[in-house]
Amino acid sequence: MAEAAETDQGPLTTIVNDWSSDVTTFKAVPWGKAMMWIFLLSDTFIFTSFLVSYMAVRMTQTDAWPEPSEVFSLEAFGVPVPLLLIAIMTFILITSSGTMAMAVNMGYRKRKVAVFWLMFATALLGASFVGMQAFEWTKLIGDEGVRAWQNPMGAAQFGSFFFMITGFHGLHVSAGVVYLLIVAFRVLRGKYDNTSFEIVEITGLYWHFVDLVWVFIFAFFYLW
Amino acid sequence: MAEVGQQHPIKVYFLVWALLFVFSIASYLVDFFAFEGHLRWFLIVVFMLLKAGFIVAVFMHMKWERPTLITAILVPPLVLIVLMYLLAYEADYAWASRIVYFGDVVEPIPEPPPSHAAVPH
Amino acid sequence: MATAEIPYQETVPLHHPKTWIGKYVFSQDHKVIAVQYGITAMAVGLVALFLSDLMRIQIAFPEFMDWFVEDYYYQSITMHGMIMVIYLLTAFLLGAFGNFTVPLMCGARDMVFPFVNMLSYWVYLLSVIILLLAYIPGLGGPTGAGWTLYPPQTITEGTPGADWGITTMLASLAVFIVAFTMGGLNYITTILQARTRGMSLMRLPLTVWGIFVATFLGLLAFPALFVSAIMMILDLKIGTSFFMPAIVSLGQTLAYDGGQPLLFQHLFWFFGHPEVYIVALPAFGVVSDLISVHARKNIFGYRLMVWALVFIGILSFIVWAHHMFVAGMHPYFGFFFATTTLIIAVPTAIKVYNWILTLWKANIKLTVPMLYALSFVLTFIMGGITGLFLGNVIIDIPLSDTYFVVAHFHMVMGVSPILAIFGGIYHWYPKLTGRMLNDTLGKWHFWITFLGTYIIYFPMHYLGFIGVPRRYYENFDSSFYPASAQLLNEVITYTALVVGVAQLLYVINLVHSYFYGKPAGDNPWGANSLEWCTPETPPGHGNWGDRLPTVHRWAYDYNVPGSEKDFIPQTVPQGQTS
Amino acid sequence: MRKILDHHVAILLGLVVIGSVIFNVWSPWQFTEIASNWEFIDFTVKVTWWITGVAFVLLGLFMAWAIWRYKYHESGESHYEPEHPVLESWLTIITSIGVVIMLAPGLIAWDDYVQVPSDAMEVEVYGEQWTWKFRFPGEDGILGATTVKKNVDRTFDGTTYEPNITSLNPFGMRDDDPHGDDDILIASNVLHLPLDRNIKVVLRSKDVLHDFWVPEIRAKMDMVPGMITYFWFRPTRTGEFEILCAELCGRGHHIMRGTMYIDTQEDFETWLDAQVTWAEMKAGQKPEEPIVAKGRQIADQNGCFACHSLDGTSVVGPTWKGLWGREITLSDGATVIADEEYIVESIVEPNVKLVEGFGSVMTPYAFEDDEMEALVRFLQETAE
Repeated sequence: MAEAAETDQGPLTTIVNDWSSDVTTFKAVPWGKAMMWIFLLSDTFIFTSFLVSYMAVRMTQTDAWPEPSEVFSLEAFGVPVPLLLIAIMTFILITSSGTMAMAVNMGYRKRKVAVFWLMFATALLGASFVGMQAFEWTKLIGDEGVRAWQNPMGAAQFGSFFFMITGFHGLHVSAGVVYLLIVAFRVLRGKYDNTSFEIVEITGLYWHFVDLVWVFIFAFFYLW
Repeated sequence: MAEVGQQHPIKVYFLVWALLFVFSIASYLVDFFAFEGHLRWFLIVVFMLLKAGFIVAVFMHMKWERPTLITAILVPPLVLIVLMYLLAYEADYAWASRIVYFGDVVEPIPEPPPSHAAVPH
Repeated sequence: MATAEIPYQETVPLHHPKTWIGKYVFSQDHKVIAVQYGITAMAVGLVALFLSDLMRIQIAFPEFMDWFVEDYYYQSITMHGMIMVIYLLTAFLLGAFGNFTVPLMCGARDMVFPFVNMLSYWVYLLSVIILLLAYIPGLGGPTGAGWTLYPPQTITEGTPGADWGITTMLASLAVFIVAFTMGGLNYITTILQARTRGMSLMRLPLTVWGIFVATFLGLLAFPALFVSAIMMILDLKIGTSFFMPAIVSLGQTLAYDGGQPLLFQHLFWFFGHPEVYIVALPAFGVVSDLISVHARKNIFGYRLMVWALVFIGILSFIVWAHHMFVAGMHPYFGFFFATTTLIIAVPTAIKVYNWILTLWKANIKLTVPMLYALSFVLTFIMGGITGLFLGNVIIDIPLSDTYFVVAHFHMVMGVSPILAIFGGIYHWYPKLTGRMLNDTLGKWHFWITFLGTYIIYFPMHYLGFIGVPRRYYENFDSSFYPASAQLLNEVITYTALVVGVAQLLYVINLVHSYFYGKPAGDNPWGANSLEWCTPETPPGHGNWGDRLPTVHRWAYDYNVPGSEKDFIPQTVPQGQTS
Repeated sequence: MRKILDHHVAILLGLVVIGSVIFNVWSPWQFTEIASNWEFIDFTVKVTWWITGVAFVLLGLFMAWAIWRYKYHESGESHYEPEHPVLESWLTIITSIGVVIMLAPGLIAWDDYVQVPSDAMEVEVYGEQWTWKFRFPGEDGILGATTVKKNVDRTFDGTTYEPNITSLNPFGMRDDDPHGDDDILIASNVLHLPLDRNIKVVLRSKDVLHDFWVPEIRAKMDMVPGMITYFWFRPTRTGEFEILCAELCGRGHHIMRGTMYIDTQEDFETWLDAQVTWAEMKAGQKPEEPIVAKGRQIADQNGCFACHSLDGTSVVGPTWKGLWGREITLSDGATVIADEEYIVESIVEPNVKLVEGFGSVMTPYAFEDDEMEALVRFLQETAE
């Protein structure tokens, strides 16, 4: 499989050649990265199963489904703004994805101090996302009386799915924060100086996936 | 953009970063201006897919991977579309049976709690 | 096809464990992990076997065991089913065979992430322990909801173990899925990224192909079970209503409202049908290899065999609701799912044809592993054709939830994979231990098991024709059963007891031969695939010494015209014959 | 003899195949005699049976023959031929044709199965752990709507509701649906249906999954709580048939049986006329003293009626009808008068003095004094 001939091939030829070659199928993909991709594929099925269940139950429901933009509105300067907190959370997560992408880029250039600070910033943004989520939960439970098993505004499943899906996503974010911090400090200590910085990219894949899931939750839960 | 990206990745990152903000604001505006019905759903899905696509393609470097990896990761989730479609189809059926046989009525969207009554809609 | 790509494994040093515990307990060696998986799976399997014999006694001789009340019966069917499907078959075929064969057959030193692989086993052990916790007295026993765990009955008071029993079951499943994911990611990555020189996917033995496709199915199907387990635990413990509509359970109106029980069934079978193939595909692979090696002939139509595996794997995700034809789902789904299900029959039939055509003009050595493989083909044909009954929506209507279904799935995913497992153990035991298993014991065990299970399950289909419903604690007081059906039932029970006890022969054989078996040598069967080319037997840590082997041909060069021996191992260059 | 021993594997495998065929031919265990219009199901089974049966015999015997013919010889050589595309294509095509032949009648029959004829008479089958009830739509031909809960009220502090399925309203009829008034309620597990009429069976469950199944009818369908399912059939012969539950529904699954009689039209109408409508049932319910009503409510809320009936039938526990003041025989042979003392004792320590013929399955209940008094009063009223 000569790399030079690459550009002349159509994608289909590349696919066929790669699958029929020896040693590796995903050329130039380290083990860890391949494994993370496959794991994310599996995780995609988990989140999709959650979201599809949410769809099925909501569509079967005859009780009223609350209007999310009203439930999740927040007062700013005395005016209630719909989905204000969610908007901020979304922007935070996107920003963290940006810093993470930069960290991966710096990793390729082996600038480990930059990598450390960018990953650290990503982790901080992630932690603040979880914090805001906690705030949102508190508000929903305390001010609106929504519980996982009841909802004064209508169908109980509104709360059930909200807490379950955002909770599961929040767990992913929290785990990601821990993961980021561990890798960041290892990078700083020079653990990967003599090998490659692929671990940064792998961590990045996970983090972007968490962001990706939020894109879908945002669309289906808060806007639909 | 793809060619530029491979030579100046950092610039592409900033560009995508900005685009993600734009799409988020756009989907937020869909809600703010209270589009309803199919137009609303269409816009939400379009912006969602655009955001997801950019994250996967650029931030997750899918754009620069070989087609082998791209197809291996992106093709299997297609079966989930079958699951989604069929469950949606069936949900309507079960919903109808609740309306017809249990006399359930479609409840109006409830009043929001008093503190949020003045949401523009 | 040999390329200049150097296998990454050859460039990284391997750290050998220093202590006994590091070597045999918390071992990261795929072969030790395989044995750990195998022993644990067989141990729980024996528990499930014991439960099945209790159930058989109850069905045929209701007066015999007064203490065996309804609750025990329903708990036994549940535990028997779940243990056999998940904790024995899935764990054994992927955990034990997968771990043992994948690195050896791909020419890898070990799994790509040995530490994660080790964790996989210990987490699996944890899931088994959690599962068995339900038997602690005072917790109300395990759940009696049937292995399909359909809500609402799973978590309502009318079902035994509706509190702790179901909790431990769901928790155990969730933990098992974590364990499987850790192992499965390893198998897939090893197969895709850590093969040796010259080992293209199309030169892999079918065993690895079966395990590869099955693992992939597992990674994509178990999420649905994971999600439904979480949702059901929430329904039970904090009172959400995902699967629970408003119901009146034993006179009490429960607080649940608006949930959809069918959603659980869809999620469960979205996992459950691929699960059938997670069990079947590795068995297909193992049997293909056994038949080819012992018939001294290349497997017929290798490429079609591979594509059939892949095609079955893909299709298995869009046939799930054929388990739900009478579940009350949307009526039109019947058309779609009957069609997709019967389409799956085509690649499956092709596999059967190819096994049989491999025998044609072969030179068949009737060794004990070959006997298991041949009987697998026969039981699988039986299970497959009864599947055509149940997959065809309208025939499923009278037959579903009868003993026909019980007979069908025991034939196709109980007996068949178990026979493949027995054959596989017999085949690889010499490589694993350096000693042969005892042939006499093996033959006795084989004939009792094969003929016994056939006598159990073949007539059982006819009970289904009469209309005997499954999962009935007491059966034979209905007016439309002929009295002779009870006699048939008793015959089945006697046979089941004999077969149950006969499994001890295999255990004895495994233990006895470990110490006193005939020394095997490196390649007792004259097989081609890479695991028989290791420099030592049993293979040491790292499998291959300093340099990984180089592969020059596929694994099925038996009786190639012009060669002096009747087999040419994969490491022999093209043009040479030995 | 030598040869037989040499080839015992081939012979035994062949015998398994032939034995299966012989078993099938001689087996007295076949489908029960059909009693509905679904002969087409039996026909489809036959088609599948023949195609798969021939395939099984051919494949099995070919395998046995190959094992005999190509048994290992030291000097033997197998034929090296990795692929045979022509043969493989033919096998694929033949299999596909077989599959189509089996599938086509199946789909046609299914199309018939899911489309209920417009003249079908509706009957509701109502499943509960572990017995059956039935409901006919009455004169207006429409089944009244039902509900499990009424007056559902959601507030910040929680959701409250009143049970709608109680001993006074065992079918959970909705108050606000006038279609329900003329519905004919059959509160026992005996169903009568007329011969030669298309019948749409509407399936409803109040607790868990059940499955209404009469083997001679062939048709079955699960009943799913929270929604309605259905199937239809036309009875083609009169007689008595057993109703089974075909979906695991808890520890009493195997006792969930019933009886279905297929009658001539006149017999059926005679029987139906003797049954009560919902309006009649409501009218027959006398207003109760507050304390008795309270006792009934307590019994309802604690699920007593799941095991103790009010109409004289024995379910899991003894019926309460005529219980009060009667002399009853205990499981140890002693007798006792069912007075207040015995009743209270049996509620608090239910398994000490068991009535003869019943198992020790009841869990102890503790009530406040006034609740216990109300319950006892209710039992006393019920007996009369």
